[in-house]
Amino acid sequence: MNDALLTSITVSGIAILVIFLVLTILIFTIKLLVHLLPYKAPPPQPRKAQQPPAPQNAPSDVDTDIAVITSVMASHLSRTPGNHQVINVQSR
Amino acid sequence: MNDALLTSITVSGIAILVIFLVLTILIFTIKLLVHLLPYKAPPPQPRKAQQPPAPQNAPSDVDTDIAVITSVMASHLSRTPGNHQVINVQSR
Amino acid sequence: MNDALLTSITVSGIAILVIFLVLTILIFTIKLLVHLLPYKAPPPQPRKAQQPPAPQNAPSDVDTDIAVITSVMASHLSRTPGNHQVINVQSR
Amino acid sequence: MELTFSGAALQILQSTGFSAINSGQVIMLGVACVLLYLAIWKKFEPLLLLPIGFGCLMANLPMSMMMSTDDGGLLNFFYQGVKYEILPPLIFLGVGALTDFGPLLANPTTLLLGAAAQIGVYTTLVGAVYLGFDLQEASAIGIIGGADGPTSIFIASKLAPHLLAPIAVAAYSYMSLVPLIQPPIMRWLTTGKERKIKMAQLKPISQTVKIVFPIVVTIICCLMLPAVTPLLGMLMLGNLFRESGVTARLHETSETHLINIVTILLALAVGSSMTAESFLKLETIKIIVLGLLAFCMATAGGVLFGKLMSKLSGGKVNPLIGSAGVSAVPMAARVSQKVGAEEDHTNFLLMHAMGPNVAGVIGSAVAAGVFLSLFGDPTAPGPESHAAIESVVQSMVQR
Amino acid sequence: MELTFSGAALQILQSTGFSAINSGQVIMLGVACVLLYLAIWKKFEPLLLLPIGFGCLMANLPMSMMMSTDDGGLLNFFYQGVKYEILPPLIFLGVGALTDFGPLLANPTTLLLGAAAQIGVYTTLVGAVYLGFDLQEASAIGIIGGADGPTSIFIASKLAPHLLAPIAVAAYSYMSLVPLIQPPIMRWLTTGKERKIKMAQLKPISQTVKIVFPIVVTIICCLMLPAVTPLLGMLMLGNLFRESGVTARLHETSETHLINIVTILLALAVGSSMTAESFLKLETIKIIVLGLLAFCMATAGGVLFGKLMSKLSGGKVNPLIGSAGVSAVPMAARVSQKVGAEEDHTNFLLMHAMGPNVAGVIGSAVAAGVFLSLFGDPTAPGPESHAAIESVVQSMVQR
Amino acid sequence: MELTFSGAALQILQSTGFSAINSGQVIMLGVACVLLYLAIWKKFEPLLLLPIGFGCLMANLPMSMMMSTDDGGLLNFFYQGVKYEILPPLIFLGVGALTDFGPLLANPTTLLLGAAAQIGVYTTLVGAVYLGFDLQEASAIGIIGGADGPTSIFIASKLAPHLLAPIAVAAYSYMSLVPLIQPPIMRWLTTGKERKIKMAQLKPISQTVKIVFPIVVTIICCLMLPAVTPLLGMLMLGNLFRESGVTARLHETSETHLINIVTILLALAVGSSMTAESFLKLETIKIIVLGLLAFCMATAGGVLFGKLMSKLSGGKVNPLIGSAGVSAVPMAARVSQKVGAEEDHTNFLLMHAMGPNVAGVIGSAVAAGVFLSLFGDPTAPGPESHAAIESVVQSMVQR
Ligand code: NA
Ligand code: NA
Ligand code: NA
Repeated sequence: MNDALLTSITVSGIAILVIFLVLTILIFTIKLLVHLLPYKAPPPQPRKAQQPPAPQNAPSDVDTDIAVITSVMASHLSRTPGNHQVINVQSR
Repeated sequence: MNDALLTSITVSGIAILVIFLVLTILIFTIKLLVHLLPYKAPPPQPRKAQQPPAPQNAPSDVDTDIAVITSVMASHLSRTPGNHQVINVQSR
Repeated sequence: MNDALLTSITVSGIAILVIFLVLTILIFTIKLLVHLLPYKAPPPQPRKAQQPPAPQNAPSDVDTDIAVITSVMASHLSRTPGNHQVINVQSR
Repeated sequence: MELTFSGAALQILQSTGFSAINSGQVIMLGVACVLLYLAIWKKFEPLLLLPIGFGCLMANLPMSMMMSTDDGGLLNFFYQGVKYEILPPLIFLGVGALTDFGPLLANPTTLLLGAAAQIGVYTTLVGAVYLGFDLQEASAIGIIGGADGPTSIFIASKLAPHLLAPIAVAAYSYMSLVPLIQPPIMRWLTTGKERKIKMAQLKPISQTVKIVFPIVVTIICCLMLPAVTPLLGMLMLGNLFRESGVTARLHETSETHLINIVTILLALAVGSSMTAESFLKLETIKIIVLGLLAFCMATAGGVLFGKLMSKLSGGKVNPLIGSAGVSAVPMAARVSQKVGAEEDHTNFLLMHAMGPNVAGVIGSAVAAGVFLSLFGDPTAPGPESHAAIESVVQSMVQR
Repeated sequence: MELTFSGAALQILQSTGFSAINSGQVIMLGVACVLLYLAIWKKFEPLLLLPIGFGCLMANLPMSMMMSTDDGGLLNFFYQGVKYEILPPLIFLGVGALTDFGPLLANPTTLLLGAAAQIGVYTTLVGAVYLGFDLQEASAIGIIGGADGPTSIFIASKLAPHLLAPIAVAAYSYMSLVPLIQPPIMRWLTTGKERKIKMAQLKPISQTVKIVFPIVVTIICCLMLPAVTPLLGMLMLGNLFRESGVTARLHETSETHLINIVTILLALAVGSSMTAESFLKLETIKIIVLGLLAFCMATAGGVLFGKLMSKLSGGKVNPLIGSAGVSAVPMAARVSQKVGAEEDHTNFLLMHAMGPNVAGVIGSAVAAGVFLSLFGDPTAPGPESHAAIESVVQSMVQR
Repeated sequence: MELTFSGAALQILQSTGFSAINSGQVIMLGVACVLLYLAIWKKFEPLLLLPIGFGCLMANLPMSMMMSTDDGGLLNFFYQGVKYEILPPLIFLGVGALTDFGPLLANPTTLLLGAAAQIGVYTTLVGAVYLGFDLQEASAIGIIGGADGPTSIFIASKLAPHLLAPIAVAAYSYMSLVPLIQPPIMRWLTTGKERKIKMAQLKPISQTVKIVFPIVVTIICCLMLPAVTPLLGMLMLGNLFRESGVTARLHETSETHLINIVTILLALAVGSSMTAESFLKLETIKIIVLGLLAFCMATAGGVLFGKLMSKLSGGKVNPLIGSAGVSAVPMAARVSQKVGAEEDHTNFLLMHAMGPNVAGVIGSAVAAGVFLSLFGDPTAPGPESHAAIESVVQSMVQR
């Protein structure tokens, strides 16, 4: 067996060790991450269906949306915003 | 107060003047444009709903559309264009 | 008539000959291609409507699709794939 | 302090464009506004003429560093893509992805109409030489008659870069004017009987032929005219993306966002080359006149060859489809349809005219290839072959 | 063999980044993670700060060749687009395509609010000079108060490239903080009565005016301040794509995939310039402080000028729309709406605030143009005009 | 005149490609047609092999100036993006945006299968050295076993640019052959009982972990192997665009039009390097044989390591998922599913195989990083660290 071949085998050995080392470190990092940040099931979906009737949830965002829509409509209809009112907006 | 500071104040003063000058020129240009090219309300939409029945409007475009569709259909059905007729095309 | 003009006429003559030569070669190539690879009408569409009931057609693809869907659903529902079964998948 | 303040303000005023603007730039700003007007309100090829016009506007604002010759300026960077002929082939990739060669394949003899319409290129070449342009310039001007923007830009940037701006503007403007320029010529050269000819239904073409076609065209045409490979090869690659059915992602990108991005860069670059020095000269007017001649002669050449084909085929070919050979896809084909329908509204020439129409694209690419073979940069298509041609041309010139 | 094997492994270990990392890089990795945290979980301008943070992360991994100064490195290539000022104008093309100048056209006097908000730029300029920066650096820092990322990057890369990283980060961070920074200042400077003012309905604008506007703005502003053409011209071209109605393809590409691609390249390039040497120094802290000052003063300037306009117009203008003059579209306008609605929830200021909001974009571009006229590269806006300005500035300095 | 006319025509004929074409080019045109055939009718990675084949076609039309080595030619410009390693990282940005690392995070030990499949890289490395390639060339050939096109192109352009064309073609061809190459090996190395093993349901992963993962991978892997940052960093940035949920625009562009545009440029550039001189030599055949060896050994390595994991876990791991460790996403995972379903059609391995499948992408990037650390350009990863490695390697060689 010549030198080049021996070198290539040495290089391969080192490289395999490095790869397994790096990926093993990754494995333990992932396990740590999953342990520290466990999956939490989202609150059951059906409950969400009951939310829209309660208009007090997240008032700021809905308020902004209403403002945007009212302004745009007023601008579009060439009327004063006070002349019409957008009551409620449901998010998608 | 040192020289650099004085210079910076001078520069600021000049710059503010230039900005207000440029934007004031823009304001009067816009006012002129709006005056020269006033907004004209588009003809009320309902009238458009009555148009499709009257096929004589914009005959050239519709004719071309019909020609396109007839040719493509003839090509697709492997028949002569004369064998079938596209009567009318409504634009979107 | 000066030399440049004569040259330009000569060039034009050559160029027209070359263009007609090249495009004539293309014409015969196309005719050959169309002759060698004639158009075959696809099997009539209605027959396809009868295919879906026969589930033994192309089993490998449908099987893979079912596998994909089952796995993803199992993963989504956090259940074992064995707990539910996807019977059949119709391609679009 | 008061004094310096007002003095500085005066200096600022002197550093504005107002102090540096010259009459040439004022006129070019007017030209830019005319181009924008034509693009926006007359819908003259707006995808090209709007950014060309805006590029011209920016380039002619003094000290804006937006001329194609301003080293380090923004539009100078985009202009490199024209100078090194990168952008036109990418446009052609998108054009290929948008083009259906089916009607051409169903009636391949219409390729001859795409060849005949190049007659406009050559009458213009002779005319341009007559008006004092040299052979390279005359070739670049002649190619306006090919009615292909990217081809015109490609050839002009190679053979006559100093005429790029007027050639590009003339090419795109006349392409928009096809519906005005062509009909009178078509009516004048044909009889009512000819215009009434109904053509036989096109035969369907197998998908395999549609896939093999772009590969075969590339091999044949680029073997015969190697210099046209960047244009024709990319056109055919785009068409292969379309027809192969296995590269939907690449097809979609080529015909939408890639061609759009390249169009913005190309058009701004062309606009940035519209400086007073390059545009406001007698040559521009000559080019505009020659461009009109080119379009008229191309239309006539196509129609007359159509009449010949009509005769030879025993009246199976409507000569009106010949005018579509100028390319200007799909406008020229629509003009054929329209003029035919004026005579007989049950005559549907559109599909038949699409054959010569796309043939015109190939035809002007081939014409461009011939010019590049004859007059192209000596280093480009191999030095020894060029030297051979040069000796021939010189021998012709010295005769 | 055993020995060599372990020796080689040791060598590999020494060639890792662990052996080469220094404390500055460790701190910068922390800064990168803070930026990523702010972008992802606090939603601070995530389209920019996420790739900036990730670029910073990669640049500070030792020997990764990802610094903006690593010749031949990947991010060094992207950085050329910042260095040669190609990417910010392309971002502005997309911004123009996304912007509706309608509310500004309906109430053009709000342009003055966009001018008044630039007061933040100049107080910061003076403050920066006071803290020891030279005039060019101080200008680049001041422009943070313009609340326009691409403008800040454009000016910084031209006048103070060594401060690009902290200026870009400060500009985008404070833009995200507009909803926190502005309301207290707005409430402090206005009375409840002023905040309750309802403004008259905006008049509709003809489409022709919307089309002519970008052309006219380009001509007027770029004639007066030529150096700002790459930014302002491209902004207006994008808007012309939008309003002309004939270039839907180019409009769509400009406002989606083109601006997205350019954003990725630009943000990575900016991130790659965040090296320990360029970022971990006293200047960065000064810039962060000055940036906050700039935003506060800009808000105050807008609101105070709004109060003046309110007085002069006899109470027809709500001064709260003045704060929207900082740009930061559309966040600043939403803040005006929100603070107004706190006082009277039937008061809809949003549309009215959009006028000064887009005016702020033009305002800071004009401010940038003034700086470039005064301090720009001498070769850029014409040597003789620059020399004139230089002599004025020097005479002012030497006084 | 007659004479000159025919003489000129003769000269034109001599200037065509027909006169200049050599046998090598004719053979390469045949190779191009084979690639196009495989891409279009056999659906071998058509998104890459179709434009590679067409690029090869154009490059081998004589005098077309479309070779990667033709200065100023169109494809030479695109080739700069390969030469300077700009395009492969941008492809990886898109790949990251398209990749879901969820299954890997749910079962992180499958990363070891992605490591084990790299055994194919190293057996091929040794085999290539045995066949006479030097270490750098052998590394580039070995990485074919990583089954990652962009990684292969990146490494080849860095370590053995003269072998780029055959390596790229072999990599993409064998990736397409995964469904043919892998199943017999998988069946041969496993028992029926092993193939029937059903694996436990994957646990769900919190979105926060999915967001933190790309950041952590970048820091850890690029600290340990800095030279791989352009590839791995961009892969992870693309994934962060996807998972962060705040950069939907950038995510969409990365995974659609940006990756498509880059694919067109990259594939044409690779095709343009397929000249007769670079492709028609004994090395190409060796590379094709070695590439097949690489794929077979990678599959075997993955399956055998899967058997080991199956033993150690007490039969909880189906060894068939090991073969997916070669990457070739998602084909290799589908092969695992299919071979498993042959034995028991109620066994759903697909999701479980996606873990090692995406692990294979990381694995071959890491393998590439090791090669770059050992053999990369001395100026790239810092001269002193490289010198250290070089001395080690030389000491090993001289032993
Ligand atoms: Na043509
Ligand atoms: Na602003
Ligand atoms: Na792999």
